[in-house]
Amino acid sequence: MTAGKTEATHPRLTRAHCQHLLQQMIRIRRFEEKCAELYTQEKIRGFLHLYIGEEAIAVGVMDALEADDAVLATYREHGHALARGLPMNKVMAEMYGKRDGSSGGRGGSMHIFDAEKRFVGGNAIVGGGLPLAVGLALADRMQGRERVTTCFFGEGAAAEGEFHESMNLATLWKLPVLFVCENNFYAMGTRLDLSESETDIHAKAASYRMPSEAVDGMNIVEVEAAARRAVATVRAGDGPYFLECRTYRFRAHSMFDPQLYRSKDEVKEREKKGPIVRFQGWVLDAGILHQADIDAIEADVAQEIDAAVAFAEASEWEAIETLLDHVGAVP
Amino acid sequence: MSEEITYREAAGAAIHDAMAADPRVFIMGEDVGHYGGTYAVTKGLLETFGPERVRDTPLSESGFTGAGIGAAMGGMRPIVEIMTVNFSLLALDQIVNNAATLRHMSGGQFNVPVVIRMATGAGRQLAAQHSHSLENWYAHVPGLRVLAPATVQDVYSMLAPALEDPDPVILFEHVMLYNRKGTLDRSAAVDLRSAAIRREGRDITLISYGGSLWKTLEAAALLAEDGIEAEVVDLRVLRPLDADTFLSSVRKTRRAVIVDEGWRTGSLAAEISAQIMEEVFWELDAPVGRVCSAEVPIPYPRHLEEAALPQVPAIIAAARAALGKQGEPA
Amino acid sequence: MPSLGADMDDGVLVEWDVKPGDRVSRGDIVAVVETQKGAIEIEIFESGTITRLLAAPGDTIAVGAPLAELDGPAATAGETEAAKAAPAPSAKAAAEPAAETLPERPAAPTIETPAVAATAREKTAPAVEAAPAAKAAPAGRVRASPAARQLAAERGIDLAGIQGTGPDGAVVRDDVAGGKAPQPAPGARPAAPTKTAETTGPARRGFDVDEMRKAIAAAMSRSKREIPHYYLSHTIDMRVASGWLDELNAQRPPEERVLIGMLLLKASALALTRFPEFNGRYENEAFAPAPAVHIGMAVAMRGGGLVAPALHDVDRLSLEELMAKARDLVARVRSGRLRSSEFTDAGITVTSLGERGVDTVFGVIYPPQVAIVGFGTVAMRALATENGVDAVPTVCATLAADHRVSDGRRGALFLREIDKLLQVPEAL
Amino acid sequence: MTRDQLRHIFIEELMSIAPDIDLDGVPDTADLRDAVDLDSMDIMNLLIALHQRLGVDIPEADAIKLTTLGGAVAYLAERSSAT
Repeated sequence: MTAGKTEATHPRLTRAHCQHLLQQMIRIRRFEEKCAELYTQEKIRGFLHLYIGEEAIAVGVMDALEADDAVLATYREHGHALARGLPMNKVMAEMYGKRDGSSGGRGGSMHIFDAEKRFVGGNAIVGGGLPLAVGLALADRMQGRERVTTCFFGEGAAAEGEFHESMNLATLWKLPVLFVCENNFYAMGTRLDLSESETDIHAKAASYRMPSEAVDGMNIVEVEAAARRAVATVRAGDGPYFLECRTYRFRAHSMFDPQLYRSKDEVKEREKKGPIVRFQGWVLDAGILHQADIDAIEADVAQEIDAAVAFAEASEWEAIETLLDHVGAVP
Repeated sequence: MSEEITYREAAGAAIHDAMAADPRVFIMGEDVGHYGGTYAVTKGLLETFGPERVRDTPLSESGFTGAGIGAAMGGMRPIVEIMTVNFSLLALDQIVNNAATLRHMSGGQFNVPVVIRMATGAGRQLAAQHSHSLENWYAHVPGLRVLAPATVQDVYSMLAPALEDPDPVILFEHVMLYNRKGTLDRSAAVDLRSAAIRREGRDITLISYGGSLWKTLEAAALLAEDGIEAEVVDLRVLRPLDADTFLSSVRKTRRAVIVDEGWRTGSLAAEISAQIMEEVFWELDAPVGRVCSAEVPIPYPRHLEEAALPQVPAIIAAARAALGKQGEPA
Repeated sequence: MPSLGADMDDGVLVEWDVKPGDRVSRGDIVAVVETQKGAIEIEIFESGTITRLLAAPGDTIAVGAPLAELDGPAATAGETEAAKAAPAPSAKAAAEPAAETLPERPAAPTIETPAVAATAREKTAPAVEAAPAAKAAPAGRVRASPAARQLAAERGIDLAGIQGTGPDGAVVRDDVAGGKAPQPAPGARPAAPTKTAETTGPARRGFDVDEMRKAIAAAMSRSKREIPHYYLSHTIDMRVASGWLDELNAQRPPEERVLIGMLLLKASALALTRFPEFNGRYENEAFAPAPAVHIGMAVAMRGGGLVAPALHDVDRLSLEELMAKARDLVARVRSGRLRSSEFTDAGITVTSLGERGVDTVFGVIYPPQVAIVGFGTVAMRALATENGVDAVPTVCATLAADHRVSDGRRGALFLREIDKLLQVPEAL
Repeated sequence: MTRDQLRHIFIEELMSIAPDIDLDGVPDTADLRDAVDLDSMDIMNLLIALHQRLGVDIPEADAIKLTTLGGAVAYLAERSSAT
């Protein structure tokens, strides 16, 4: 992360910053592609929800945050973990369920945590993280800390009571929460208009008198700019902020999903406007980056992934004797 | 120094003293502030500590319970008050899926030092949505500590260690106890591990907790008149259960009856019974008895409510049956 | 199964004294049943021929359930009882499907009982259900608690020979540990010949010391809680009575001798005919005088505990008859075998300390009785007599009586009446 | 009749009258009324049983001689040889 970037409410699109943004998105993309491969090899089990197509949001928002801000995400959180700065080795080992994973292997793909990075999961209950974010922000407020708690969730969460309860509480108590809704238009397989009477998600937040806006989540520049504005507002003590990032998931909901609910053409059409392809095209066209830079990024990332796989493979399984560890402080 | 106060006052005093002792402690919940608490436990706290630390919440059990969990993770020591255990079902997701799991899911990186208090139990003719005893639902969940203080001393003294516990604690206050008077020594410390022997006896072990404890003690007193000396175990802590205490009592008496206001099926009584079978089967002289609530949502009319709940005669009958004595005492 | 007390719900059949085909008459002893209070002989109140036995030794039978069928002129006890017993949920043992191992016992008569019981159990659905009701042990398997089995296995004791005092008559640990109950292995008591084991066999059951202690505790607590006792004491000059008795006994073989206690009993009985307010029951806030003089004779158990079975119509018995009855009663107490009626119908208790006791005994009334007469040891004591102070045999008679029913004045007259009667022993 | 036989008979009758007592460890010289808590009715029953079984006459005044095991055997030996 570049020093001083959060002071600006607009991203400064320097070569270094663009390279950073692109590299983060490509890291996530290639990492997840590798995960899908490893899943078919049964190295990764359980549910595996891929973020492919939505990378601009995690990368764009995360860049607007400080090191001591808290981040909560969902079960589709590999991208957020990597963007937040968790070492890829630990994330990959967690995907394997190994001892050196970010949660010691206990959580797996859906429950990546890192206390040092204030990355508070990995919550696999839709909407379940929102009240926690409200509480974390409440603690900051009561203790006089100017920290921001950012909570990522999908548009499916807007149908949950916890979403509305949290919107209300955060605004009522003017808590420093940045709500980031990643609206990929499908709650698993149910299209937004089949599940919501009001499909304009950010309008729901606005009804709680929360500052709220919708942005193109496939455009990392727009996401980052909006996130910086939002974070500045929240950090200033003006209460919560709601950012709806409209996006699209290119892969299935999880690995075992034949995608009966949408056509291949629809996916293809969307992929053409994917966040990486768009940003990469733009930086090349604008002459900010060159193909060689991109090749270098790809090479870097490939190396990092190979190392992460090797790390995860080499890591030990937790001993059965430790089964009951981490249930309570006092066993 | 001892004082004679009600359970309600003791519960309130515990919160007051905890808040006075530690600025991280605050209380939040429906009507805890301006209203003074549904059961008047928090009366007067708003005036003393202000609205930041005595925080009225909207009727959003999941939202504010989750917020309490989050605040605990953020370094505070919240006391979340949920009006009744029935309403806590709206917060079950936060308690079970978050509070109880976060430490484990995160490989021990995060912990949730929250205390969630709630009223439980029947006896006030509040009918089927305000009267149930679902303590066992929480006692089922690893990652939670579940307390059921039955005495004035316990309801006061359990709060401080509960707040010191790095993990979530659920604290049940039976509605029929609030007006009960008892002796409180504020300086006495209690632990959050042990069951208590409230009455010693050699003939049979009666195991109970919370509101049923007093009925059980009453039954034990009546049994004594009939020459039956019952030992009464107050579980105090419903999770983790202090099996050592009740098992060693049953080893002594060789007979046990469990009095539990929860419904019989899948009850805490069933769990205790199973543990007795597992651990002391060969030392038993009678099948383990259970006195539980009837399998019906708690009805409104007094006579039906009373019929649905464990009562003294039923406890006596169960104890006598376990001793091979049928019918009414001589 | 007759009810032998309000607190009796069932009994365990110990033995049959009759078999199908036997003719029985009213008053015959037909069976022995074990209860909380000991083994009790069951008298039959009908005459006829036993046609079949409905229960086997070891069965727990609910009060009201039939034990046997009788072929006779009137409606048989069996049939009457059967009708009464059917709806009782606890009447399980009687209909327990044990027929295959007990061929003399047809399963037919109350075969529907288990179903009735099960239905009743589901429907009642009350908060209590301490011990699941459906639990009659399979025939041939002794119902014994795990603790009892464990101890029996450790000590090599056969559970089948032990009478249970637990739920539904199950053998519990104390029944095994008690040791008093049957069978020390042969040779465990080398001085004792084999007849001992037989004598102490099936009939020598019960009188569980702990249970008895509890029963006494309950009755005496109730007595002291409910009955306002008053106490009187009076020293009786026994010169005439003992002199007369010594002379009598000197002439007689042992079986015809009379103990001095019989004089005391008989005198008490005769006195009671004049003072009926000391003989009866106080129940439901009212006193009902007893129609006859049945006296509970307190008999101490070795090893603790006591029972006070009734001697019937003491006022009408000769001293010899009384002695024979008392001897029989004590012998049966020793062997744990008492009759049902002996437990229930005494109107007063007399406790006598015998020759090795102390001077005075103040009794506690056995509810619902209203009085207890106590006699200390008959011994030589200093007494002012017509000759001055002399050493003479005396006995201290006491009365503890229920002040709700009688007053001290009448009590005093009652004790004096006993004194008076003892001065004319030949009239007793 | 030998002393052993008499002893056997005495114990047998005693156990029949009072099956609930335990003679283990009771010395021959012990007063049975103290050692195993026999009362006057028990003694009376014992006299009767011995009288009937052995046919020996036991005057009331001699009852006291039957209150120890040793004394009883000696007494019975004396009386039964006399007849």
